[in-house]
Amino acid sequence: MKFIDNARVIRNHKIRQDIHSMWLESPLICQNSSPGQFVHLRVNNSFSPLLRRPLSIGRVHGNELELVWRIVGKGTEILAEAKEGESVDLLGPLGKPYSISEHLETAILVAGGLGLPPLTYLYEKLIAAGVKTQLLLGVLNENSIPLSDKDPLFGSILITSEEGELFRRGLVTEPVIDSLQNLENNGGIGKTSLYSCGPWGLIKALKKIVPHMKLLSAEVSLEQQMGCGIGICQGCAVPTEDDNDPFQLVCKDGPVFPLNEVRIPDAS
Amino acid sequence: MKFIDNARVIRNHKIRQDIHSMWLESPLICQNSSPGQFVHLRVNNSFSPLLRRPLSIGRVHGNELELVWRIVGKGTEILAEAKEGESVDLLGPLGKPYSISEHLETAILVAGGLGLPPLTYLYEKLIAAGVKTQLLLGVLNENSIPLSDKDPLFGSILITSEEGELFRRGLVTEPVIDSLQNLENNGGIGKTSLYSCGPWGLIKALKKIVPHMKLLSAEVSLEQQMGCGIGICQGCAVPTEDDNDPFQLVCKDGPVFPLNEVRIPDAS
Amino acid sequence: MHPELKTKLGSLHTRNPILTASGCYGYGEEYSDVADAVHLGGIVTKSISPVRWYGNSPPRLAETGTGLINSIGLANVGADSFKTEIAPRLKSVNTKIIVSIAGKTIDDYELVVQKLEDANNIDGYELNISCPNVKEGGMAFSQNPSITEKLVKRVRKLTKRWIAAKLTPNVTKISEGALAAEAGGADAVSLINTLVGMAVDYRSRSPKIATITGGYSGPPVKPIALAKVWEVYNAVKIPIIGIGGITTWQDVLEFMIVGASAVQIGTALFTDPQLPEKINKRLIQYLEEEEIGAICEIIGTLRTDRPYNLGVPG
Amino acid sequence: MHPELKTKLGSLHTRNPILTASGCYGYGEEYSDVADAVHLGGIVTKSISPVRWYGNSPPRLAETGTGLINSIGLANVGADSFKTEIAPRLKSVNTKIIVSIAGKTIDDYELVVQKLEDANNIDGYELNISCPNVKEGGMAFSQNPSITEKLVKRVRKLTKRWIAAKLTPNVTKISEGALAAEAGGADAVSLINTLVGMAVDYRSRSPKIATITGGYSGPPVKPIALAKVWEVYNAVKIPIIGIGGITTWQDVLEFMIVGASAVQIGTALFTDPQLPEKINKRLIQYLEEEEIGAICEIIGTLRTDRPYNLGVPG
Ligand SMILES: Cc1cc2nc3c(=O)[nH]c(=O)nc-3n(C[C@H](O)[C@H](O)[C@H](O)COP(=O)(O)OP(=O)(O)OC[C@H]3O[C@@H](n4cnc5c(N)ncnc54)[C@H](O)[C@@H]3O)c2cc1C
Ligand SMILES: Cc1cc2nc3c(=O)[nH]c(=O)nc-3n(C[C@H](O)[C@H](O)[C@H](O)COP(=O)(O)OP(=O)(O)OC[C@H]3O[C@@H](n4cnc5c(N)ncnc54)[C@H](O)[C@@H]3O)c2cc1C
Ligand SMILES: Cc1cc2nc3c(=O)[nH]c(=O)nc-3n(C[C@H](O)[C@H](O)[C@H](O)COP(=O)(O)O)c2cc1C
Ligand SMILES: Cc1cc2nc3c(=O)[nH]c(=O)nc-3n(C[C@H](O)[C@H](O)[C@H](O)COP(=O)(O)O)c2cc1C
Ligand code: FES
Ligand code: FES
Repeated sequence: MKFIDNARVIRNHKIRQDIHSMWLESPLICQNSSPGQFVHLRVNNSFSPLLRRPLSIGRVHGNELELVWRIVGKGTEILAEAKEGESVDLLGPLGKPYSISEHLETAILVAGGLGLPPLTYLYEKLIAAGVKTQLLLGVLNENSIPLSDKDPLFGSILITSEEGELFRRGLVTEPVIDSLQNLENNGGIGKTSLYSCGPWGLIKALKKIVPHMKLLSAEVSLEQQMGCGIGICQGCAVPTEDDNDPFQLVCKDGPVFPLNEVRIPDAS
Repeated sequence: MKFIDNARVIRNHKIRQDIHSMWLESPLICQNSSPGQFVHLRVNNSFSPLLRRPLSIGRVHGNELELVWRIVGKGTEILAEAKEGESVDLLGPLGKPYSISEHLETAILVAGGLGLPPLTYLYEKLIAAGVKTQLLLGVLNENSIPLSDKDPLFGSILITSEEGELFRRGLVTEPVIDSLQNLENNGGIGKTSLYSCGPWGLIKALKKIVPHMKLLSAEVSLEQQMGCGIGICQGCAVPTEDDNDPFQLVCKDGPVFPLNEVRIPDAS
Repeated sequence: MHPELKTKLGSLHTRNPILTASGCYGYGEEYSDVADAVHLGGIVTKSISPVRWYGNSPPRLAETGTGLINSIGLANVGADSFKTEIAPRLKSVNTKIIVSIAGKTIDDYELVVQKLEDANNIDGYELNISCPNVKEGGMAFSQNPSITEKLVKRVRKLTKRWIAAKLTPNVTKISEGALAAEAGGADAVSLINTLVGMAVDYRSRSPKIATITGGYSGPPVKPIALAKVWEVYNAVKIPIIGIGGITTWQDVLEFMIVGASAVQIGTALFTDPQLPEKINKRLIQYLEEEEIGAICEIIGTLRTDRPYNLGVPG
Repeated sequence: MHPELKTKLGSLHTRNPILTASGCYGYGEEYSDVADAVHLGGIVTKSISPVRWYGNSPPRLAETGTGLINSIGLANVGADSFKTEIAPRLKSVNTKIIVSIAGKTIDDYELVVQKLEDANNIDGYELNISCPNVKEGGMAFSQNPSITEKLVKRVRKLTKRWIAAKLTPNVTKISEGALAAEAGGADAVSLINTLVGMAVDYRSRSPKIATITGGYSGPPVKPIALAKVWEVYNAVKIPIIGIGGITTWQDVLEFMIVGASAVQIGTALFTDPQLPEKINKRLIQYLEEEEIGAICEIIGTLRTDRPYNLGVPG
């Protein structure tokens, strides 16, 4: 079931330069969503910008959900101006969520930059379900962390940063490899799932690491320019490796896909 | 000489529902303009809205000029949001001003609604020059007076209103006829000019009244959709009664035209 | 008295003038969670080809200004799946269902009609002879009036159902194509399909969609669409369905004033699937205020008798 | 090293790739109070006809969305006044001057060229065979490739000056017109002129401009213009001047990437007469940042080798 809901803005604030977080009240969407899904939202009542914007559903607390985004263009810019008490038109929840096996014992969540929001949602859900969960975040530097330092969750995340001195220096794939190898050594790898959301560079790196491990599952989230957001327009197709079924829709078949089914774009 | 000037907003406030007044600092335009001229202004730095908006130059006090407008669409709406200290891109002064004969002794200024701003400018200039000047304003009701009740000028204006009880009830043409007839009776009509700015209905009415009077001159201000505002695009043409020269440009040949040269549109 | 929104497209009567454009409302059911078809004059399905088509390489969409460029390439389930899996369920979709048909050859169009003739819940066909995103057929058909006429004629022979021909604006004279469709026996013409458009990423110097050019739609095409409808209105007698950039009730009135008997909304549905319902409400209100008894009364009522119709000042 | 903005349009060399489009910068002097021509690659004058034309009935302009519809109808002073009164003064306008020519017949174009051949301060001609706002000639000429070729050929015989043919986008295949212009001996092609468009006032049910339809320009036409330039770039060898909806330095790069050797800015000048200067500054900055020595290097460098070029995520 999908809904169009005029969700009330509870709080909208800047976390860092260009990164914003908004909490919205939407019982309909909160009660029907799972981590990995997204909303397709209208930033205003006009048709300028023309299309809705897709944003991952971040943490869900009761009837409130969080969106976290980077300002990249006019849509995200307008959204940053929404005031408390105003309402935002959400279409959702959309797409396939991360899959959680009943055999899951350990989860490794790997976020690259703005890939964090769906994984914070997943993190809180897995922790509540008693799954051993590690949340890793790779960023360029302090200014690209999509979470406030003061956020209760902040301390639970292992952050690596390519620049700067405040966090573990390097790529997020390094602690990922460490963790996976530990799990392999202690026999836990078969009950471990890897969940990721981030840029192509990260997906590429995971594609090199993961096939050598006997994980329960490995899933990543993709992005693509969207029209409808619900599987109608066929606009958000991404190619598969399967010639008999050459495309999948990010909005409907994804955004979460098994890592091994994802085809890296020619251009990246 | 025309200028593009980033004029600083001194004050921008709502006079009434939908009617706004803004004072801008622009030495270049203030020092080079005359009543009846206009500025062509950019309401923001984007090309949405696409074109500049023409607004009459209202009162000029030193290096500051007043604009008064009614919100009718997106351009005037955006302009209403300009904050003190921000700057507005003005192209001006543009067009031909009201002409002031050296023989002028008495002036009758007839505004219809939002036609008032250029006539307040003219009024102050004529008064300063010692011309006997009467400023008449016709409005639909109290809510369409483009001047604040608290404005020092307010008391100097004879207001007629089609609805409501606060002002002389009726059309502004009635006191105009009275004044003109008085002037005719006392022999002053030959040294009297009539200046007007307002909707077609007013122009039509004046066209009926004025030809019977031996005025020094009678001029009205026209509006037309504009492109360039400076005589390049030929977009703001209005038809004349002269087949050998069938069009005039509001932005360049006008906006002020001799009343007898104005052709009333077929549709009105 | 409640004003009438009903309109007639020849033998096809709809409860209101707002249909959904092909490719923008799926096969009819997809939006049912969020919008009720009872508010629609009709649904034009995604174009159906004889067999399943996978569509073009991604990226397939680029937003540009307030418009959209798409290069879906007519990805669709194919006539057999549509007939067996989807058509039966359309019974529950409470509006007229027009099946859009696409093909690489004239035979393809015939094939789809033949396959669907005994399927239920279909109120008519719209022949998409105007898609700019396929290598064979598509737009090329409606760029050639004699092919248009032949194609419509051959389909006409196969069915008693209502047929519209959907025309491309990417031509010198769209009225020639409309006349050809009329001569071929079409009940109506739908226009416009998308304009050939292009977007470039200057950083990577790549086209923003994989097929380089695509079909341009949305608010920026409205002035062009209005001009095309007006041109066709002055040429043919069959009813016209106006399409292109509609987002408001005023847009609907404008299309009808220049000669459309109904309209389709496309791109704007992605942003607001409830738009037809909202527009119809406002149309009713407008007709009431203006004391117009039925929306049909405004079709083709453009006033062309006022050469010097100065809009301003009021 | 300072990057080069110079570009070549065959024998016409300009100091930068930004020209002003016909009809949007007067005859060359009008904007001199507020913008210095030294920042321009060139000025294309308002189209000049053999005698003075008064233009169409008003209203002549309608803003629609972020676009503009105009129906000026080529109001201009005529070749004689231009020659005797204006051309001599253009000496003080420090940039290349291209005189745009319009006519109702091929003879008209010849007549204007004959009148202007011994006028000074003219660096070339642009044949406006694409105006949608005149009853005779105009757009109809470039809608017919054989007329285009004949017209260009006849003008070519009369002058050694540089000639460009300005083409209409209101055709099925613009490259046919471009090939015809090339065959006729044009030094370059300019595209696009305006698209036929229409705007309606639903209240009065009147067209917003007196001629009912007009020419649509501004940002909404950019995707269409880019597609046309790309089509022509793949067909002809002569240089292309890209026109349509340019408002930013990125737009200029996009047109050049798809094959334009220079561009013209039209409608946007009304809003910002200083735009060419601003854009050139930003182009220099971009070339510096990207370490590109000359803007010419980017002409026609569209990458078409990446079918699955997924733009997102970064
Ligand atoms: C399933 C999904 C979940 C997402 N979740 C998040 C999130 O939680 N936080 C976040 O910061 N971003 C997220 N994104 C990316 C986000 O949608 C874009 O940053 C946003 O649409 C940009 O809009 P804009 O108007 O600011 O930018 P513009 O550049 O003006 O947008 C132009 C067009 O491109 C589209 N677009 C631009 N970037 C992207 C992109 N990366 N993915 C898809 N479409 C894009 C826009 O939707 C719009 O249609 C997600 C994308 C997808 C597909
Ligand atoms: C010389 C001149 C002086 C003017 N002085 C004043 C003034 O002092 N106070 C005031 O309130 N209004 C004045 N107007 C009218 C004012 O220009 C319009 O109200 C304004 O342009 C509307 O812009 P918008 O974006 O709000 O409306 P929209 O309806 O969104 O505008 C759409 C387009 O129509 C044009 N347009 C709309 N109405 C008019 C109009 N009446 N005249 C010309 N173009 C119009 C706009 O400029 C724009 O290009 C004047 C017009 C002219 C020509
Ligand atoms: C994503 C997308 C897919 C489309 N698919 C089809 C299609 O399958 N068949 C068709 O005839 N038109 C198709 N169209 C064209 C629309 O039906 C419509 O003619 C066009 O978009 C103009 O209307 P609009 O501006 O309201 O979108 C498609 C348009 C879009 C945006
Ligand atoms: C008001 C106006 C007048 C125009 N006059 C002419 C003209 O005289 N000759 C011509 O070739 N093109 C004329 N054009 C077309 C422009 O030169 C240009 O081709 C078109 O507007 C597209 O560019 P743009 O989107 O940058 O405006 C005119 C355009 C406008 C808006
Ligand atoms: S966005 Fe329309 S199918 Fe995915
Ligand atoms: S607005 Fe361009 S000539 Fe008057």
